[in-house]
Amino acid sequence: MDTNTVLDLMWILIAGILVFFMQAGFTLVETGFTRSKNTGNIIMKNLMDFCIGSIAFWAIGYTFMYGDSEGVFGSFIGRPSWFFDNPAEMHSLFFQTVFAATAATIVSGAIAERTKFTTYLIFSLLMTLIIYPISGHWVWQSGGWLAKLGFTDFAGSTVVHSVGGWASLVAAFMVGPRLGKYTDGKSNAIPGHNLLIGSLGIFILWFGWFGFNAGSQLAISGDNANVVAGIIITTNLAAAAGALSAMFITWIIYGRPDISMTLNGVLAGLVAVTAGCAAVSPFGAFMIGLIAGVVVVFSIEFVDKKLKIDDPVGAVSVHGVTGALGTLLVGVFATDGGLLYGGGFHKLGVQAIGVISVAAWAIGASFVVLFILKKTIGLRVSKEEEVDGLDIHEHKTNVYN
Amino acid sequence: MDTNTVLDLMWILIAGILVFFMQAGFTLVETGFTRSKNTGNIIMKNLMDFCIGSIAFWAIGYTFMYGDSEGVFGSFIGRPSWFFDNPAEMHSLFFQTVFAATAATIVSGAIAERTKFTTYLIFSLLMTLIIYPISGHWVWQSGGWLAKLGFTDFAGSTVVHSVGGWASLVAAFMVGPRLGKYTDGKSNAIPGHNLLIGSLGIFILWFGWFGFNAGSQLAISGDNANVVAGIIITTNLAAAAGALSAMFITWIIYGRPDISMTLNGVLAGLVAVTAGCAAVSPFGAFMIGLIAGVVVVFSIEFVDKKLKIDDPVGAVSVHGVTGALGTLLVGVFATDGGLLYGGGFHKLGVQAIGVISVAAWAIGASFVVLFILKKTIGLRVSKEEEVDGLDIHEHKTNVYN
Amino acid sequence: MDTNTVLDLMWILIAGILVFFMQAGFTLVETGFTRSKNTGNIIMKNLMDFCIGSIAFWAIGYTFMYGDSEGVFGSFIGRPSWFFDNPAEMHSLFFQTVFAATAATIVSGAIAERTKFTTYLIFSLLMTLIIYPISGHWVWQSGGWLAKLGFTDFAGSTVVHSVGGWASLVAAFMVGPRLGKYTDGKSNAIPGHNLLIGSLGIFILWFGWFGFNAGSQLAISGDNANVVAGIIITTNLAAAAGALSAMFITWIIYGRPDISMTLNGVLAGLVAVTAGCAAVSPFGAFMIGLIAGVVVVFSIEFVDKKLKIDDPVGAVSVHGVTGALGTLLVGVFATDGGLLYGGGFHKLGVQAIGVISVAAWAIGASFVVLFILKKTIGLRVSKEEEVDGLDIHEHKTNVYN
Amino acid sequence: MKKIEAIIRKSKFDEVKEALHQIEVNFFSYWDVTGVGNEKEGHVYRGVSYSTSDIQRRFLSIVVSDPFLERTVDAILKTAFTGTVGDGKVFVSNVEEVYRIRTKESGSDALK
Amino acid sequence: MKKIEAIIRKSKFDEVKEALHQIEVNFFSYWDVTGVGNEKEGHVYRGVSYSTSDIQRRFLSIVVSDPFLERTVDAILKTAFTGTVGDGKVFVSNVEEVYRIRTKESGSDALK
Amino acid sequence: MKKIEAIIRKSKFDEVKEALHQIEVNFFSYWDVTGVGNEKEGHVYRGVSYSTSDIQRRFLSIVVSDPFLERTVDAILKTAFTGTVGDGKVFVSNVEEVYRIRTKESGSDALK
Ligand SMILES: Nc1ncnc2c1ncn2[C@@H]1O[C@H](COP(=O)(O)OP(=O)(O)O)[C@@H](O)[C@H]1O
Ligand SMILES: Nc1ncnc2c1ncn2[C@@H]1O[C@H](COP(=O)(O)OP(=O)(O)O)[C@@H](O)[C@H]1O
Ligand SMILES: Nc1ncnc2c1ncn2[C@@H]1O[C@H](COP(=O)(O)OP(=O)(O)O)[C@@H](O)[C@H]1O
Repeated sequence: MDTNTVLDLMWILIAGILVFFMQAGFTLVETGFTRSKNTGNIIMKNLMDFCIGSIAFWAIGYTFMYGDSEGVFGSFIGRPSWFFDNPAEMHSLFFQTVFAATAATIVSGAIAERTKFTTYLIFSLLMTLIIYPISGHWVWQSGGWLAKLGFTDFAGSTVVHSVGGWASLVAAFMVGPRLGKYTDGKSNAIPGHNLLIGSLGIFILWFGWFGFNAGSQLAISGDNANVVAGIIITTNLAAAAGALSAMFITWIIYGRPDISMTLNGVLAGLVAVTAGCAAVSPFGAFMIGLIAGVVVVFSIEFVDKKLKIDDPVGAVSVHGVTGALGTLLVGVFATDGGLLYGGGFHKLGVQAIGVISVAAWAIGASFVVLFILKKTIGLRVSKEEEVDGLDIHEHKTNVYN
Repeated sequence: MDTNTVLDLMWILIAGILVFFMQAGFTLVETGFTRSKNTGNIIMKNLMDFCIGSIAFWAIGYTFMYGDSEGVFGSFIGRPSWFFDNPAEMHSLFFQTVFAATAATIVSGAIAERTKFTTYLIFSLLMTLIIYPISGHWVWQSGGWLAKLGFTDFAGSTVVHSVGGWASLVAAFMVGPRLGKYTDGKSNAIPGHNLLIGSLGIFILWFGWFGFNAGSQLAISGDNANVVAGIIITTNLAAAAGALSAMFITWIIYGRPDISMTLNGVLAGLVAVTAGCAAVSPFGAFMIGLIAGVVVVFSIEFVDKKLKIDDPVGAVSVHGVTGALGTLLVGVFATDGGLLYGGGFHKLGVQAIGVISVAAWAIGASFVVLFILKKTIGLRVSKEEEVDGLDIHEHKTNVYN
Repeated sequence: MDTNTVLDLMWILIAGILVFFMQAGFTLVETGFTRSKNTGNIIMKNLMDFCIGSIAFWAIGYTFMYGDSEGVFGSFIGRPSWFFDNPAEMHSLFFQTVFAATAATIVSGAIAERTKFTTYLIFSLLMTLIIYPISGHWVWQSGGWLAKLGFTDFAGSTVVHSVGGWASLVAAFMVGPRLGKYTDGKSNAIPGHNLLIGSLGIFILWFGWFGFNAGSQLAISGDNANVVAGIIITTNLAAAAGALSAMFITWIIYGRPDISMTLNGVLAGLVAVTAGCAAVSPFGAFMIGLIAGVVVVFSIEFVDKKLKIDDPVGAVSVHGVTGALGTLLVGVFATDGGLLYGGGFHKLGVQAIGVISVAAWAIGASFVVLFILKKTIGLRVSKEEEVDGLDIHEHKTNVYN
Repeated sequence: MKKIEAIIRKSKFDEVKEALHQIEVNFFSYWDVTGVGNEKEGHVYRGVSYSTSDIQRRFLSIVVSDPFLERTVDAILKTAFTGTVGDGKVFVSNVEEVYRIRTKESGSDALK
Repeated sequence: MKKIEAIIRKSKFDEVKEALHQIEVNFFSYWDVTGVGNEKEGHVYRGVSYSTSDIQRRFLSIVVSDPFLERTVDAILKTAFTGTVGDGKVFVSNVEEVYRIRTKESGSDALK
Repeated sequence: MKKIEAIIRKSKFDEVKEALHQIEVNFFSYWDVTGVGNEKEGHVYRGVSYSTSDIQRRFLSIVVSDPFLERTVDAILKTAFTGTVGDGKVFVSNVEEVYRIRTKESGSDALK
């Protein structure tokens, strides 16, 4: 293998390892933002969705996504084959596996503290086996119909985060709010039990995101190196700007800089810049982050107070809304073809088509899966289990002793 | 230095840094699985075994292990030299140092909550100075007798983990169970104080393990790159499979998916695949993980209930038993020479010889060291110290305030 | 781009990502070493100084530091330009950004639990915008006056840590001690609320420090590779030695191995070796670590009991004192030109000039900024806020529920 | 004046609190305790299944003036009830004096 | 012998403790409770502003022999005071017997 | 009915619990408190050595019917004992009424 290929492969592996670590970040954010009586359940969900996802994606999901685009269906789904083991593409399998697991694990947070463990495992399996690979195929396999249309989603604002976010929306809606979350039509606060653990999770996610975005270049040799470095800067600036604007907006509207919203602001910046991290300038990234940080705050309020959908960690807003937003903003800020750079509305239009069609798929497919699960094994734990906490009922254990 | 050498060296350094981080993982698992009154002591043990180990291994341990195999003793021990400072091998010294520290730190968990701090420091020093380097020399120095026999332990299921695990067995046995662990011959549960911290530790270990296994290729240039990528996949699949099978087996036998056992299942998969990560196919790794996840559950029960050896974190089972198991399974699943791949029993036989002789060494040497320590400064804190917690007595501090 | 350049750039990026993660480490150390009622405030400070710093350094700080050294002022400050976006230097911007943020975040710990949030944000902004870049320019831009003098500060014992440490000294002095810290002229202990989180922070810092020091070579291609490997060894040995000597010294003077001091010993070793990590032998690094571990213990006591400056995390001693010490010890242990290697006092003299002039700048500039802040918006929260905790007043939230 | 100490299931706390507010008992203090009693809770930890009677409970301490006693006890008895073993207990004892720190009021005035 | 139970602001604890030591009441136990009362504390969490009357307080339990009662109550009333809603309460009740475990002393001897 | 409040060393809790079970006192509640008393505990934190009398203790609250009083107190006094300063105290006071929430039983029936 020549040196350049080795360099690229090594970069992909390192980036993939960083992305793997994001699982720890998601686990900490989710446990930190919820109550201690459900912590063990959340650990298990986040651990097992990665384990099941790793196996399922290797078993067949990877080829649903990246298998050849053949014949009539080729634009919509890859040609599957079992137990992928092409020794020359193991790095790619790894990198894509950790991405698939990210999409799956997002949902966990939105339905935390009330969902049956078995139900979650099955849903998570289907996410990595079917839901995620199919829309992923549309965008990231060169024969996918959105790819052919010229849709840009560099590292997955839409492919990964929005899919997770919209599935979260459907799931949180169908599972229903936690007991006590809405009384007399009013939304109540159910504070998380450990914001320090939550913020460690945010730092870990930020750390891993450098792999997520910069690894998505899938190369570092030759002139890719400067692109990769540029991605790291855009990623970092967007995250910083997202935190900044989320903090200031909460400072203005609640009179105090809000901690958990600021932490969500970091994620909003990261999710939003993911689509365009290689296509925008540092300044563009900064603006995308600023916008995302503001939008996420209002979106969280909107989902919570207007839609009355109970999303303990803000997954719908952080991943769905800012994922979509970030994808659209590529059409505005892309230095090549963006609205502000004289590219007109064409790119923006294509981006909108991509955002909408992927959302439709994620919402539709999740709905079908969850509807069937609801009618069969049920989505929700009993009232008693929910009140006492899932740990003691589903796992017969306390996390803290 | 030519580019390929730079690539290899860079990969080794990055992998070594990841392995270093596993120290944090071990610390968190061990503190999480034990009681809060001993947390400070456990922090100090895990920190200091790394510090002492780093210095001791550099001072002389490294050359006991990798020094030339000369003369009569050459098959058994390397030619020592003080304060290794060959500028061309610093990367190797680093990578081997973090491995040595891993072997040492494993023991800490097995004897947690009751062992004298000074005793532990001395034992840990001797682990990295003598016990680990000698059996390591047998396998990993090309002149070692097991290496010459054709024994395969790619990244150290036996050399690192089993050695730690068997030393743990001896140590836990000699130190005796924690007060209250066995009453009327019955094993009681002593729940850990923070499973969330424990599971963060597991994620960190998994993260670091990519460096542990894939770094052990000691190269990434040329065709090594695909091998490295393959190792990352086998490592990941085995960990996922280990968690899955441990979860399902506990679900069956206890009626509930058990959190701490599932976490141990991850480690079991990782430890087991360490020996063969470069020799087995993804499917082989998946099977090794599945088997390890089941075995570790029964092994933990066996050690706890039948042997009545008190091992708070399951170090004996996780590192010793699955380390041995994984090494043997290389003889079954190795695509080149494994039983299932038509290689017959020869490889399995060699593997068994290696497993047994290293176990004998680790058990014997640890016993001698601990026996002397027992007769001199003693192994165990006083009853009062144990009941009150080691933190307040050994360190005059509370960890949580 | 040729392969060697790609290698170097990749190494810088990976190292920078590791350094980024140190922010999480600083956050955990600082929260762990303080009381739970202020945890949220500390999270926000550590998060926001990185966010503000990233933006400010990109906006103009980077060019104050690395802009051309032109004309009369060229030795003292770089030629500024707005919103740095040279695509060929994004890796450098990133690496320098995370360094700048480190210098800023150090101060946070020294003034924890009593400082106004807004005041901190402004101070932190000015740190990354002006204070840090200017002295950085002196040393690390080849046209800077200290660079021209031959001053050696390889990875920033002085440029980063001392600057942070001296600014901490001024800030902690001007803000004044926490309520209850000194009664009747006696220093009281105010124990941190979670030493486990603090020690996780230490492990993360150590992990990130490999990037900090070894990344500062700014290259890995060709013969740089061995230098980088050597740096990793010196860094690791110094940290280990620092922990060891801090532990033993506390064991001697307090009768017990002290946990929080040992953790500080790790940092002391790391900070001290930062200046000379590429210039000293492994043995030299070991000695530097040993010395730093002892000095930091006495320095913390001195600052606390004699100067009566309240520094909850020991930032002044860990970063300021051992940063200066480590920089001076380069003049002693540098294998090329150090006192012990026959180089005479010349190098030591130059090092002293550098240490003193940078300290003077950091102290003077911080004083002016803080003095103005004191006279305008004030430095300190009200007594009531401090007693109740900053979280409930400044952020209307509890971190733990 | 009487002190009512109630040891209840944590999961019933919100209902009890609501009921107390309804009868205008807006002052009380509570904390979490471990209760030992008839109820057993099954646990599994690392292969050891065990059942413990050490169960997390919430302890309410409410000091009321005499006329409030009955309705307060009734409210608790009614809302903390599930009917399965482990619902908890209510204890009533006498309090000789009460002071409100802010106003220095004492006696039942301090409880208004 | 009397039992004094005081529910005070956490931020006032150090002063109260100091005052108790001054009058030579060197024995007591304390723990943290959540208090429900008149005081409200504003919180914001993820966009929901709410004010709660569940506020962290410190609970002191002090058993004293009768002659110590008055000065102890006075000390608390004086030092736990801020004058704003939420300063807390002091309850006095009767204790029939006291034992010191170490010496088996009982009655007011056990309180010396 | 009497309420027995015992403040004991945490390290003695298991023995006390065992002793209570032996005399068939299977109902009580406990929680952790900080005790201030004669005992001092040495600490070192970041170079400041200090000794504090704020020591972690366990607080047991046991309501028993009158005939059980003596043996319960005895059991505690015996098993919580080490003989060194800091063993703790036992307080006995009167309880006027007891209810079991599950059955609405009251009086000593509720304590069976
Ligand atoms: N005599 C007692 N003294 C103190 N606490 C008690 C007493 N009896 C019961 N409790 C508390 O009440 C809880 C519930 O009592 P339990 O016996 O389990 O159920 P039930 O009252 O329905 O029979 C116990 O866990 C314990 O906390
Ligand atoms: N009747 C009561 N029983 C138990 N605790 C009480 C009672 N009244 C007040 N408290 C405690 O005292 C605290 C302060 O009381 P609050 O009504 O807020 O202020 P104030 O006493 O100044 O009117 C409450 O939070 C609660 O913990
Ligand atoms: N009068 C009291 N009121 C409440 N708690 C007390 C009282 N006296 C002692 N205690 C509790 O008992 C514990 C032990 O008492 P201490 O004086 O240290 O030892 P001893 O009882 O052996 O003299 C204290 O830490 C405190 O928690």
